[in-house]
Amino acid sequence: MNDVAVEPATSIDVHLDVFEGPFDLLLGLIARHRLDITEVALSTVTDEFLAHTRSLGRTGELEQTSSFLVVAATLLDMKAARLLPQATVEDEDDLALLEARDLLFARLLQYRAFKQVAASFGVRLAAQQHRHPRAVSLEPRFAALLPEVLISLGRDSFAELAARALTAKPTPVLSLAHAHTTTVSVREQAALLVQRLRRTTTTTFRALTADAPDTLTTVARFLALLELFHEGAVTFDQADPLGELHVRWTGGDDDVEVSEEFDGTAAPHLRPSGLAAVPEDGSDD
Amino acid sequence: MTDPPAGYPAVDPAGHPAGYPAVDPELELGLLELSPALEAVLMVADAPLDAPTLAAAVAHPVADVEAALAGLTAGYDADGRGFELRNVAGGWRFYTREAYAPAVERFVVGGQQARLTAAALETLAVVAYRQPISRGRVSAIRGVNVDGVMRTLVTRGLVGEAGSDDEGGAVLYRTTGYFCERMGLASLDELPDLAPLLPDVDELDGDELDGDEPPRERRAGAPPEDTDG
Amino acid sequence: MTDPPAGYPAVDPAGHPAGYPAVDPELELGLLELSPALEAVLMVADAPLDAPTLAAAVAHPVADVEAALAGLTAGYDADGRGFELRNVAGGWRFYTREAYAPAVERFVVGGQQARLTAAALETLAVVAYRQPISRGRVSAIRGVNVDGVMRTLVTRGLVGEAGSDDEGGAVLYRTTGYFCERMGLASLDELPDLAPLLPDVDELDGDELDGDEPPRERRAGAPPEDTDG
Repeated sequence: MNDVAVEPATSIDVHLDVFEGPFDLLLGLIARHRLDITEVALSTVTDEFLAHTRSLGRTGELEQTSSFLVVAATLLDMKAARLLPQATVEDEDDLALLEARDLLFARLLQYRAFKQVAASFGVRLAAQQHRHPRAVSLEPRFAALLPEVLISLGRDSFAELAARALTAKPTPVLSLAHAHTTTVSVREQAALLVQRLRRTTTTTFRALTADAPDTLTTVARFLALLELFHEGAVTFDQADPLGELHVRWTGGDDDVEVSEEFDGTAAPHLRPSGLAAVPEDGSDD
Repeated sequence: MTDPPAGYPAVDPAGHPAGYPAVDPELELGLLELSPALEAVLMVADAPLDAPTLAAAVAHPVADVEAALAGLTAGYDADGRGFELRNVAGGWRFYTREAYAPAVERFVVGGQQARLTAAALETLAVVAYRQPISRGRVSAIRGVNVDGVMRTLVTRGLVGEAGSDDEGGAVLYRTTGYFCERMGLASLDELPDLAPLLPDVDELDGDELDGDEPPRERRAGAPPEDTDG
Repeated sequence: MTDPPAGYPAVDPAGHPAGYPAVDPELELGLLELSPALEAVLMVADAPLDAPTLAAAVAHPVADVEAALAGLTAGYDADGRGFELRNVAGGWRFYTREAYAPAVERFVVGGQQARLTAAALETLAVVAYRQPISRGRVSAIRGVNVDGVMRTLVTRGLVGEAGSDDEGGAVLYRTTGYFCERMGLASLDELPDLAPLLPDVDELDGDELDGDEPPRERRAGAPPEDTDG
């Protein structure tokens, strides 16, 4: 049982190695820039956030990356939206983007609130620890009067209790049940998109993701597309305000190298997080 | 038995004459003096005792017992005793006073609890304010898997299982009485209000906030809820 | 710190001015008030403590401690508290006052004490399957301090001492015949085998199982030899 000190009440200075998930990291980055939680703040730290998500891959903790990807996708979404012609909200996708943005803000604020009360819990627990409850053995004259002990457990339950106590990490039976270890590589998805875009030149995001077998693949393609945009290999366009997002290939015939930004080198695949290997923050045990 | 013994405060929240509940002198025959009887019982207890339990032991009405407990508590405070009587987790128990912790801790060695990590504290805070709650929902709020941390909290006795979700059958968690004890709370009602820390979120559907069904996030494919099946 | 807090008797058997031992005001700086500090230490003490032990805890001279103890004893008596401070065989300890024994007895036999708490049951289960075992190891396995719970189990006669550790000399505990009786077991052999209930041993990181155990026993994941035969 390691004894990691309780963080101080204002604990938002960032040690990137010990962040507690994507919200924690985002809050930390925003605090480091001394910003309030605003859209500007989010865009300011988007690159740093992505850089960190990338480094997660490098350190072989890619299992953790998927929870970061959810946040990364929204951040990139927001960034991409700012690159597009401004218009009023009509389209379903844009509504979804606004919704995702608001949700991200709300969850950040919620997380921050819990982080604050958690710090106050820590302070309180530490203070309370110096008030010691009386717990002494009964004076012998009273001990003799104690009624017979009632052990309400049968022997099997008793054994189970012992097993639980002796097992620090019970195997997560339920999560193993649907553990099919699919992995999705952003790089591979990018290669696939390049192939298709070269063939059709113009298409839509909807079409490009229509055959995605799962949501993780959709995310990977989305990220791949943004990478390609970054490389100048595609442009985005909307025929009418907030219409379908059109993707146009501008990359020519040269090879387009999609960086390993999201895949990392140590563990080049994204894994859905519903599996057994969900990030553990078990710094506790 | 008309005068209370010296040393008991002449304070009585219930408005009785002198720190002791008003009992008809006739009826009082055979009854134990309430305040010292309570002191005696509390002295042998190794857990917080609630007023009804104490009332049964001292054979006085619960309301009188409650008044006497308040009187004792105030008296120990006023006298600056090295111990105090505290109402924690729904019951009363003797504790050492914090100011004398240096002496107590020189004497009690090895009694220190390992401190909780930031991860454990955050998880505990979420459970405390959103109970009963599944691990998946705590994960969604914290953005990380909480299985290991939840297990630690259960092992430490701060959190316990509280049945399962109606829909998915996920195990629900709640804080325990021991949590209140450790926090020095009489009940969960004493937790500070979370609302002032949560500006502007009321526009959002609470369910979405808890990460249960955020459509966008679903699409993104990563909420860890399904871990607990 | 010239006036004693209210509630302390202005009686001082040692002849000091006002219930407190005479301490040079210069030296007193940074010292804890003696009487309440003693009350605090005595409140958590399970066994009678002699004056030198108390003096070490409160960091005051032994003579002053003795005077203060006498003062406290006299004060509790004069106030008619439900508890008293008794000097038994050279040591001091809080006891309930005889006059209130009926209330304490009603509490003790009142049924509250018949059932074991969840913490006590779990500790008992660990002792039953890993005996003989030290308190430290039970603590490491459960992740919490088990001193109080182990004391309860010993008081209840379910667990007893069984010699001491070869290395550190820590006291070892085992279950008693009374435990078997209460569990309805003819002998410990009748405890169900733990092996099928434990996950595959290879998957377990021993360090997480219980901090300080030797690897051999940790890996075994089964009751110790003397239990199964």
